[in-house]
Amino acid sequence: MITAGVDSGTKNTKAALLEDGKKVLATSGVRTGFDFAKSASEAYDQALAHAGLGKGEVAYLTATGFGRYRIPFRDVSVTDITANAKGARLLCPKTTCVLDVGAGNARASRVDEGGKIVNFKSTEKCAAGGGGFLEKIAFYTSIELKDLGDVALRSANPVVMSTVCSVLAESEVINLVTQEVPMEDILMGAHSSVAGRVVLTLKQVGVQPEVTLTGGLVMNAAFVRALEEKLKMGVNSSRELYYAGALGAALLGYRRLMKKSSANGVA
Amino acid sequence: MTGAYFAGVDAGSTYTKAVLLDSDSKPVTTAIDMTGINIVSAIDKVYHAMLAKAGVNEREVGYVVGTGYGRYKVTFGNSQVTEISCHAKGAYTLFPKTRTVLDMGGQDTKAIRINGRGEVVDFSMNDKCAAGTGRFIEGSARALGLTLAEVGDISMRSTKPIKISATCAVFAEMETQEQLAWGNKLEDILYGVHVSIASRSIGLLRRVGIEQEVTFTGGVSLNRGMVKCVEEQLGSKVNTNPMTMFCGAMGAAEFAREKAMVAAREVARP
Amino acid sequence: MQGSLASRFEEASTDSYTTFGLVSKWKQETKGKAVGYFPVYFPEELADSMGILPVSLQGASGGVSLDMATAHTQSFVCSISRSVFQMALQGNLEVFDGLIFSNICDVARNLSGITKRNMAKYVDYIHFPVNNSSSHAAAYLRDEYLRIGEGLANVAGTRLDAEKLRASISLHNEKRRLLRRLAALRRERPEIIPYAEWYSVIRASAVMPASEYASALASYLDEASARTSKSMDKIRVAVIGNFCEQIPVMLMKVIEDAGCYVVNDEALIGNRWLQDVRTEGDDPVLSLAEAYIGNREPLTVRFHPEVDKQEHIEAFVKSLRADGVIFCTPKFCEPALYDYMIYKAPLEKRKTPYLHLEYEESSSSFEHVRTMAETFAESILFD
Amino acid sequence: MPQPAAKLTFKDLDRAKYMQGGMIKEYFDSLTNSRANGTKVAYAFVMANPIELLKSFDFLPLYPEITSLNISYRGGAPPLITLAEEAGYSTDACGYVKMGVAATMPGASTTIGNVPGPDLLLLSYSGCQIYIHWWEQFHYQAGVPIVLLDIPYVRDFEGRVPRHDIRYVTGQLEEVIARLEKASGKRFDENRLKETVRLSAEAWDLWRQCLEMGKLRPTPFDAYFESIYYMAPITFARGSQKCVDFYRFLLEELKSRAEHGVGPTAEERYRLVFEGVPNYPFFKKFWGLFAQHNARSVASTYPKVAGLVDTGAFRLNPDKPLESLAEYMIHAYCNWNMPLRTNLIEKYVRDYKADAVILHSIKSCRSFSMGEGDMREYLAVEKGIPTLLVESDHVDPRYYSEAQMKNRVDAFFETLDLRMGAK
Ligand SMILES: Nc1ncnc2c1ncn2[C@@H]1O[C@H](COP(=O)(O)OP(=O)(O)O)[C@@H](O)[C@H]1O
Ligand SMILES: Nc1ncnc2c1ncn2[C@@H]1O[C@H](COP(=O)(O)OP(=O)(O)O)[C@@H](O)[C@H]1O
Ligand code: SF4
Ligand code: SF4
Ligand code: SF4
Repeated sequence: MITAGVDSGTKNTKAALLEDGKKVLATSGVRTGFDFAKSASEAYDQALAHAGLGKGEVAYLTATGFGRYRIPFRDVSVTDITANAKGARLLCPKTTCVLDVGAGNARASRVDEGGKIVNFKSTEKCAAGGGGFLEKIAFYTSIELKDLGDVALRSANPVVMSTVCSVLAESEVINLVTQEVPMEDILMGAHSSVAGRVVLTLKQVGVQPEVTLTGGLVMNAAFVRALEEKLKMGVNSSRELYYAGALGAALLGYRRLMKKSSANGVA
Repeated sequence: MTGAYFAGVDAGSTYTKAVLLDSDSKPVTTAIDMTGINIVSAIDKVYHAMLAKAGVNEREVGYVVGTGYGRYKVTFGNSQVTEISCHAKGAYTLFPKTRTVLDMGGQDTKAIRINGRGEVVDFSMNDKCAAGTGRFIEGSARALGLTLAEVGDISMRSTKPIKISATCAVFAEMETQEQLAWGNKLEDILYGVHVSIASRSIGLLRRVGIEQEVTFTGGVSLNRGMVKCVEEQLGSKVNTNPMTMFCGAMGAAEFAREKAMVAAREVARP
Repeated sequence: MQGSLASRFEEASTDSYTTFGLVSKWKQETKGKAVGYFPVYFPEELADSMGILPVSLQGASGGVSLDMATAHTQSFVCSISRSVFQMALQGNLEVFDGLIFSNICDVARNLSGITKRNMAKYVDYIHFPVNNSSSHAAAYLRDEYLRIGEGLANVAGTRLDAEKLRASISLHNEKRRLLRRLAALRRERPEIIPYAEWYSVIRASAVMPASEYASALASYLDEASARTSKSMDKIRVAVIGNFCEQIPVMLMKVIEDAGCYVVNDEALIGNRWLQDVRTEGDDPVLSLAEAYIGNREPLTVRFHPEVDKQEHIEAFVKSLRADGVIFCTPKFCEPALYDYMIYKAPLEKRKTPYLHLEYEESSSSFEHVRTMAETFAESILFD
Repeated sequence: MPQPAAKLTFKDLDRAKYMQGGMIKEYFDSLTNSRANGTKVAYAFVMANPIELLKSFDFLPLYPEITSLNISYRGGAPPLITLAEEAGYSTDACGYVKMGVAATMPGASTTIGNVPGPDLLLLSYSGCQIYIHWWEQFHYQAGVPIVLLDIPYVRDFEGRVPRHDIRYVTGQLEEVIARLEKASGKRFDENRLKETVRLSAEAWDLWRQCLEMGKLRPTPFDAYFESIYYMAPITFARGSQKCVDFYRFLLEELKSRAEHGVGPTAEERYRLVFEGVPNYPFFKKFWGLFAQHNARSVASTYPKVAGLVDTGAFRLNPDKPLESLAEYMIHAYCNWNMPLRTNLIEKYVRDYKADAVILHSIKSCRSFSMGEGDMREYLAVEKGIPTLLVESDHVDPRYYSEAQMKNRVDAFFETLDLRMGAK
């Protein structure tokens, strides 16, 4: 049985197709525009095309993410925290802590052996810690987003950035550039500062290995390194985990269908 | 005295602005560019672009005053003055009846009260938080894919503003998206954004005490929607014109002119 | 007819955001006086017995712009203190003949002084004892009540009268009894009253004249008990932390829609947390003071040296049969933030799920909290 | 008349600062050794604590506020704040509380050595409500008993204190004595208390005389930045001969400074009154922003948190130790309502002939800061006194931005210059 998950984020919309709650058939991502529904169906169509499947072959579609209520073709919706936790466990079964870091903010959750969320927390509203800040820095420094992390990784003496406010952090970055601090040190400092906020949130829910990172920042090696240094432990961060939310949604859909059919007596 | 011209350079968090005055305090020309990551080169570029536009040689400039966040980066400047004094001076030069100045820039909002000679009597700024500044509008504009010039005008079409409580620039994008997702009209959301920011800056103005006339300066004074909101909440007109964005640089240039005069008098004295 | 009573409470409740039209109407009709008091507690009987209507100032719920308050207060203080101050400055509180503050937190303490400085009106402040185990506390509070009583008597142009006070105490005992009935109904059958409606019923208790409120509440309880709504598969939660600044009504809806029955919260807790006050004895002011001192219900802003807050929270959750606790703390409210630390420890030990949300009375953006609340419900309902 | 041998400089006349440094070090050492030598440690607050009572039962008082202050002065605050925030304390909570609870958490390392845990928590609830919440944190963390003294707020706008307040506090002091007897296993010795109170009274009087040296023009010392050092002994060591000796020395030193015309800045261009808790992580830099303009503080409210010594509001009296202590505790600076505090500042401007007022508002402390905006409004707008309000924090470096602060201070002096020139 094939189920689908669509994760409608503020920046990117991701879709995934899953077979029998186990096998990943396809994933895809597009930029979220103004029309959540349109971006969602684009991402979904792309995933279907990758897998060479038609809409009719998908038994159930679960929506998640910021725009979950704006996807008219969903069967059900769940929150991105639940979906990411499920997705992380699907890809890394020993996961205890899940960190989902997207563009806007970061969410940390801790799950028990059964995969049930026992505690979760999101970064505080004031002091946003997320990928959006890094995007802005990329914009300012005219470095491509995908190269940002690599430049930062060359740093030997990352600067310490103390501001809580990301608006003012931007001007701190500008100040540092003016003081001719090497670009890589500034960038690594910026990555560390986001990682610091994320780790703070994770510590509030309680850190236990294994920690799995999901969301857009798995694409950023410098962020992963900053995170590992701050946590003093390794973090699962394979690229597939970018789609954890969509995959988790698909998995939850699968479970729900199974429950329904067993309730109906159909095995 | 070497030069017949006087320059002010305002290196702000968002834009770097420069103004050239002649010896009668008349603006000769202005120049502006994004400050961006390299403030020193932005300053250099803007200053030289201005001179080129005016066809004035660097040696003809008698005195340069730097202001704004990057005032110490105006390496060729003769002295620095904070942008509070400069905005006051600039507003007074542009509108001599000014007694209260509201300056809204990229990450700072300032309220300044001045006396009949254009001197600062009292001032107040937003606290160490960029909530409620021009950056919020930039964020909303970005979320909506609009230019800065458009947002204000669109907001003016609103008949029924949506209440926006957050004025934190970091959450501007998210809140704007959220309101859109709930099917609210673009102009109503934008108007709500303007209302909420205007009310914060009126609070700052009240701190220093509002005396007529009020002059609105800084980049946000170009935003007609914001001008309207401020006027509505104040219950009176405010002065703005295309030069008010350059007010800080204008004030700096005026300071440059005055300082050069004083220096010249001292030299002239045997 | 269902709902007409509810809408009466809703009207009284929303009227107390910014307009206070019902207060002026009452003053006109009775030629009485009115005082406004800042949360969380005020000995209403004292005012009531002198023909003064005591009204709780619960903030403007986002109904005013804060421009004047911004001129006098920094941005890192809570919204209720700023909106009440704004209302004082811009004239919404003109209908009151006096304002009374008390020692619930540093913000409220200093607010009393700056309000006084900006307002030509009777402004006073009650220091409620926190050393409730001291043998001197009751006598102290009695004297403090007498001092306030004098101020109120000046406002009303009358004198404190023991007989009238006793009568008012009886009336308020009745009101408290009804409020306890409401709480029991909420605990047993949360499905029959929407959260926001329940809230407005409670908020009205701090605005409407006591006798009018008591009779309205009695009828409401009969009407609501007769309702037959289907109980849904939702989790039962207690909301903690909103004892002073009020949760936006929209946020209540978000929490409820996310799959939670809120079976108890702390909104206006100071107005409903007292047990009955003795009516016998010859010093009713002392009785009033003793009821306060003797009360052992914990309240974040009412320290009691002999009450164990951690034991309390466990017993509280159990008595409510709550599946979890949602801490809803006002932004910048330090008392709530510290109690959160005290309360969460035993919850963690007992594996009682909890969630922490922050709000401001003027919040207009709820997507973030919706996701949190939904996840919370999902994490309890599903595995 | 003998001539001074050589011209004394500021450096020669800056000894008191080092003396108090030595006293602090000695005090911290005694705390570190308290466990080993079996001394009982009572946690107490700076504002309005009856240290004299504790001393007469041989309790060693520990002030977490002073511990936090010292740690942040040395730049050690961030790791402790992070530790507390990781445990769940909010960024909006008072930094002192966060540092205080974190300093006793496992895994904490502080820059001032080991901080012993409390045997007793003396809660003088005066001036700051957070005191209650803070002690509750310790109480639930470690199960230590709280001994409470509930001090009513000075709520009358003329500053009058009702009789029942004094009765209530004095009555509680008697109850506290009984509890301290139990906790220490020692009997109360009234004569000892009287002697301690006498020594305190003497130190208070000398300290008042020091503070009033600010009335001289030029002032021989900076009544805000230097007072931070000078106020330490009166806070933690009063009731001892050493403390009396320190203030006697300080008074002499300040007098010689006046005589030799030396002070903390090259000259005295501006006379300022300061209000608010200083910014400890950037203390010297912050001071520099003013010193660079040759501005000196002539009077300030912060050094009065240990006691409003120069207002006549209290006077310790060995013959009436409990009652006079009660009055002392009621008149804590933050226990005064805002109009009283504002009037005091205005009076300082008059009495000390100051040019301007600086309000340093800190985010952590609503007790101090809530209402400073209104103070500014009153002083600047209603009274026309040049007043600058700046915001940062006393321990959390995240709330201090150098560029922004400098901008505001520089601009303020630019305008002050114009106004003073116009005069
Ligand atoms: N190729 C990439 N390289 C580096 N960083 C990336 C890349 N793609 C996305 N990101 C980071 O991920 C963030 C977006 O994450 P995502 O999870 O898609 O956001 P959301 O779910 O909130 O829409 C961006 O802000 C950016 O920092
Ligand atoms: N053409 C425009 N129309 C409307 N608003 C503008 C325009 N240009 C700039 N702004 C506003 O001005 C702000 C920048 O103002 P500015 O005074 O230059 O700031 P700073 O001095 O901090 O660099 C921007 O955040 C934006 O909101
Ligand atoms: S602007 Fe910065 S400091 Fe202010 S609320 Fe937003 S993130 Fe926080
Ligand atoms: S909301 Fe909290 S901080 Fe604000 S007045 Fe109430 S108790 Fe005090
Ligand atoms: S709130 Fe202020 S007075 Fe209270 S502990 Fe914190 S810093 Fe001290």
